[in-house]
Amino acid sequence: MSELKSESKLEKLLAQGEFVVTGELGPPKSVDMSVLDDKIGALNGAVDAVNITDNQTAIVRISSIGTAFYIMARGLEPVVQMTCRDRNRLAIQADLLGAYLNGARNLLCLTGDHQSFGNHPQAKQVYDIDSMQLIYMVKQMRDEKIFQCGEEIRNGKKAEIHEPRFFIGAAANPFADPLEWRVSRLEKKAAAGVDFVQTQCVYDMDCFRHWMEEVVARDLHKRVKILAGITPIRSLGMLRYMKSSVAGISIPDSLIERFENTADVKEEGKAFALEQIDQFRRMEGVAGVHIMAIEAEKTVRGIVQDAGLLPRPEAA
Amino acid sequence: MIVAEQKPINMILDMLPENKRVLVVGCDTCVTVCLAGGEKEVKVLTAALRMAKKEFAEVRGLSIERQCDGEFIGEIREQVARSDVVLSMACGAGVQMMSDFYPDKAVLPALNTLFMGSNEGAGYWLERCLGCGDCVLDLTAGICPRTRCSKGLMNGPCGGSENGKCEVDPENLDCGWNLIYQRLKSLNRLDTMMPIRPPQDWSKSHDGGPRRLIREDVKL
Amino acid sequence: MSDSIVAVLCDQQCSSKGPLQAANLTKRLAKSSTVGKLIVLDKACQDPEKKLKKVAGQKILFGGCPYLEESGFYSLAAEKLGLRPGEMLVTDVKSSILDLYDSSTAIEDNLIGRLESLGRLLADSAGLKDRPVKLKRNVLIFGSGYSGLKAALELSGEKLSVDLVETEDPPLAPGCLAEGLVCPGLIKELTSEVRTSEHVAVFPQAQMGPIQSVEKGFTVSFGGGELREYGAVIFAPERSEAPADQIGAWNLTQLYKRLHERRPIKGRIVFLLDRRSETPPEVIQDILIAAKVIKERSHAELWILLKQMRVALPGLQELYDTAREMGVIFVKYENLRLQNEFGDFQITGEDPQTGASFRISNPDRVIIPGTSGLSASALNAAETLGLRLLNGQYTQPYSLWRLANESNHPGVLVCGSARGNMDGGGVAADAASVVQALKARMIPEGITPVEHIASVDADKCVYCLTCVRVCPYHAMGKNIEERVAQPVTTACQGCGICAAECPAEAIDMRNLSRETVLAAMQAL
Amino acid sequence: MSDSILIVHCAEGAKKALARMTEEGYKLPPRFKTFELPCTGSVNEVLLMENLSNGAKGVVVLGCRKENCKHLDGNLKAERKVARVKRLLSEAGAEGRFVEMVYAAPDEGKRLHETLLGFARAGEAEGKS
Repeated sequence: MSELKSESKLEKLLAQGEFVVTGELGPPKSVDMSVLDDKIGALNGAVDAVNITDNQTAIVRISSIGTAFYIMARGLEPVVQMTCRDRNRLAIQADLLGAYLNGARNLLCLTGDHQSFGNHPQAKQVYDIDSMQLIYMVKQMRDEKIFQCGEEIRNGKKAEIHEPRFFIGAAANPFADPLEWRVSRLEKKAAAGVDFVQTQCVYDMDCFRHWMEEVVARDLHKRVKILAGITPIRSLGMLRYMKSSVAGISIPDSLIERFENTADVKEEGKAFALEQIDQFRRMEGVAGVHIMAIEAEKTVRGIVQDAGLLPRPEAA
Repeated sequence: MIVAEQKPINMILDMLPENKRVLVVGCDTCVTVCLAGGEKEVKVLTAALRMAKKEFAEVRGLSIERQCDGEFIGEIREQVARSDVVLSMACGAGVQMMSDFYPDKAVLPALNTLFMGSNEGAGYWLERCLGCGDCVLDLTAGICPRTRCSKGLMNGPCGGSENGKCEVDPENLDCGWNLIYQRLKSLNRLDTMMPIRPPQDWSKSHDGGPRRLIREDVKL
Repeated sequence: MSDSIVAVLCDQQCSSKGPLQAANLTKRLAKSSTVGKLIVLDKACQDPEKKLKKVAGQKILFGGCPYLEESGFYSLAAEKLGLRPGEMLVTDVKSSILDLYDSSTAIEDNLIGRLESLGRLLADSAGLKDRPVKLKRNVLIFGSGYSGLKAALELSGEKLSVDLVETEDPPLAPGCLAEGLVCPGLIKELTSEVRTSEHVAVFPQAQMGPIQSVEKGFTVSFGGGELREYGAVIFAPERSEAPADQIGAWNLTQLYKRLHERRPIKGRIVFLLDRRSETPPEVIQDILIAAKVIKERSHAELWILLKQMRVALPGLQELYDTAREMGVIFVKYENLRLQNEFGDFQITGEDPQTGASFRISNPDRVIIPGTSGLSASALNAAETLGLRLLNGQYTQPYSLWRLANESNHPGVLVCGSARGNMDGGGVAADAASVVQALKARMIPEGITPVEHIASVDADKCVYCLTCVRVCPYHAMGKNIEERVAQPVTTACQGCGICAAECPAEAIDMRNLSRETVLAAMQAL
Repeated sequence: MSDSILIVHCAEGAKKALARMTEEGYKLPPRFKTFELPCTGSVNEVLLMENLSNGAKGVVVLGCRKENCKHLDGNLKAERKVARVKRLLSEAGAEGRFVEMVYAAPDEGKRLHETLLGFARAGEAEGKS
């Protein structure tokens, strides 16, 4: 086992060769803690780490870092999501120091949804740096112990260096265009220093398999842990909406047909998720799954249970 | 060229003081070419103000070569002196030059200045340059990622690129990075997309404060 | 020439109004700044030469009834008085002034306003001094089908040199030879004639770029970047028929092919017309000819089902009668239904005139004409050349005011299939009419620019190219050296669209400048 | 502001439609003035606005039937100009003035007459209210 880069439990489990399961938690839009507590209850013990989204789809919510502290206090390991939309390089680095200080160890570097999709479409976007540059910046902070500007991370010339050490994640989308460049984009992220990626939710297994084959052919799975994305299907409307209106998601017609011809869409959705987990476990290069049950965190435990992935392992 | 569009007349009327003498001044350069503030538009706006519900003591119109150059602004000193308000149909640069020159007059903008862009055919203009002060077009097949990508990304397309279009407007907006990718591919230069581009030096853009260009070689 | 305008009005009371109060009008016109003199003529149509001799050489504003214009009176008068275009303006006074208003007291006011208004236009106009431009004496023909070949031969007979361009293979008449639609013997004859003609050069599989209007005709770029100049262009591309919309049905192309190959067509044959849209008369004519051939060759039972039954072409009635005599069954239908149950095919409908319903059981063949239009490659070519398409199909805009073979490039004529669905005879006639139009353009005297030609004020032009983009005739070009827009005077049709769109107000129409027009409108 | 209504018509189909209208005996009140241009495509916003600001009650742009413009689409170009001027007038709050686009074929004398009189009536109603 190679030397660990951080104190992250997620990193340890992956290093141990466990098939990891991560979940996702969208912070609420108010400081009503009961909602948050319900979600925490649903995910606690069902997954190894939980992504906390950062103003997802550009809608204002409790901050990712603030929520991360809250769930850590309740025994969950967070993956802090960090987008480039709302902060410049100063704010991002400052927030990372703060997050690390309070115990966050996993970071997911994202570009972030365009503000026009959210509830403040008039906002000025930042995009001072992009996700690739963010990955590289966090890696530099950890491995070269410097800020983006090149200064060392210490309080004074004679002070000791104390750098934040994050387990660096990113997103990967095998389904967006130009399709044939998507593996190269992952390669670029690997070169920038990413440790793990979570993919866009998979519905088109052929397309995903094709992407994975190319990933394996380039040995990228040895440099980057790949967690395949799953969003359980809860309704036909959701499936159709994603096909027609969400960019970068591929949904084959055969899947829509399958769900059109089923009596209980929710049950079928769970069955499909289980089939997928089964296929991912047998697929070379896939190190785990990332279950994005958006506003349906309750369903996660059942899926993980039925997939035979409970109880979750402990880090050695 | 600088592309601009006219403000709705009711908004122009809101900012004009009543019963004053108004001078509408067009600009014969960029805003003429983008059909927003040339001689023709001066006449249209002048006629509209004369007919407007708000009363003015007088509305006259004229157009000068360039409102971003004092040489030409100075030529209309007399006409400006005979009016109370100057309604400039130039870009923001022209409006400001005009008010610098005539500090005792109210100088008001009749246009919204939009972007630096190209004419893509009759009635269609497209933003093509951000004026970031740090051109990378040599690396991106002559297509500006900062302008043509909705997020101004520097390291390739995000996950919102579908069928060559940007998720921000999948009907009408090309994905800038897809354009770059396709062009680099046809030039057999895809390798230029692989190196990680470092964060941009935004100090060369407006973030470094209002930019000035001083060239010793052409100074008097 | 004196500056003052002479107004001449005809006062023959052909219209219902009373005589013009000439003295009164003259008195009121005396205040006019533009009209210096008023002459009221009795019966202007009868030899005005003598009466107007005194004012010869002055600008004349002439008003009378529409008859004067129709009879060519004005051009005759202008000629006799030695007036060039721009020195005389005519107006249809009788219908547009005297008849337009119901209040007789208002007539005088309106007449004065009208004279004043037109007087201003005339005062500021200039006599045309343009020299006619001689076009280059060579022609480019795109397409080597029947009409292209026919036109090439006719033009070569006029000692005009012709470049014949074909994009497909073989280099001459590929479509005709492939389909065998037009009599192959004739095609062979035409192709061999073209091959031996010293005036026709054939360019096989040529790649062409956009056509550009220039003073002496057009420039066309070819594949290798070569730029050639022509006096005129004929666009005679390939046509194709869409397949019939019913499975198992034939379209006319398929039918002709079988007829041409002399393969038997027997049994119960149904021509089903007006399925999607009204069938044009020439198609009905085609069908009747085909029906006649089928009847002559076999004992077929022929039905022709129509919804519209328009009889418009001369000779169609005759054919129709003949066909009836042959025993072809004509039925006019409504509420048509096609039913196919396990191979049992039924056509049922009602005759709206008699109210009787009819049923055709198990026809051996249904023939449904498909919509006919330019082939995909021909449409592509039209787009490349910069020709405007009508309904995405044909290059000749449907307009009452345009000549039948004009494209939106003045001097680029369209021919044959580019003008729609035509039978063989129609194509031949079309080729001939194109050649006529072209000869008229290339007369030795050359062509004179139209009166209201666009002119660009170089000082005001900002070279934004708006005019170049909006001109429907591609008649506005760039003067690269002077960096201003420059009209191609032989292509400009004087519509004034460029002047209206120019953001710098740099374009004026000759004899119709914007100041004059506004002043004239104010005079009303 | 006078009560005159200026009809700017093209020299092709619209001219013939006007002639047909008078031939058929339909008459216009004297407040209507007509002016001929080669094509309605040569009408622009300046021409419409200056006529209105110089006192005309309304301007009617009278062109050929839509697909029948001699100059391909001059009439459609005019329609877009008319639409813009309508918007400008309403934004400026220029009450009581109007601009309209009318298409007419040479066989539509009666319809044209009704349409034109309609504008005059609408204008009067507005004036009274």
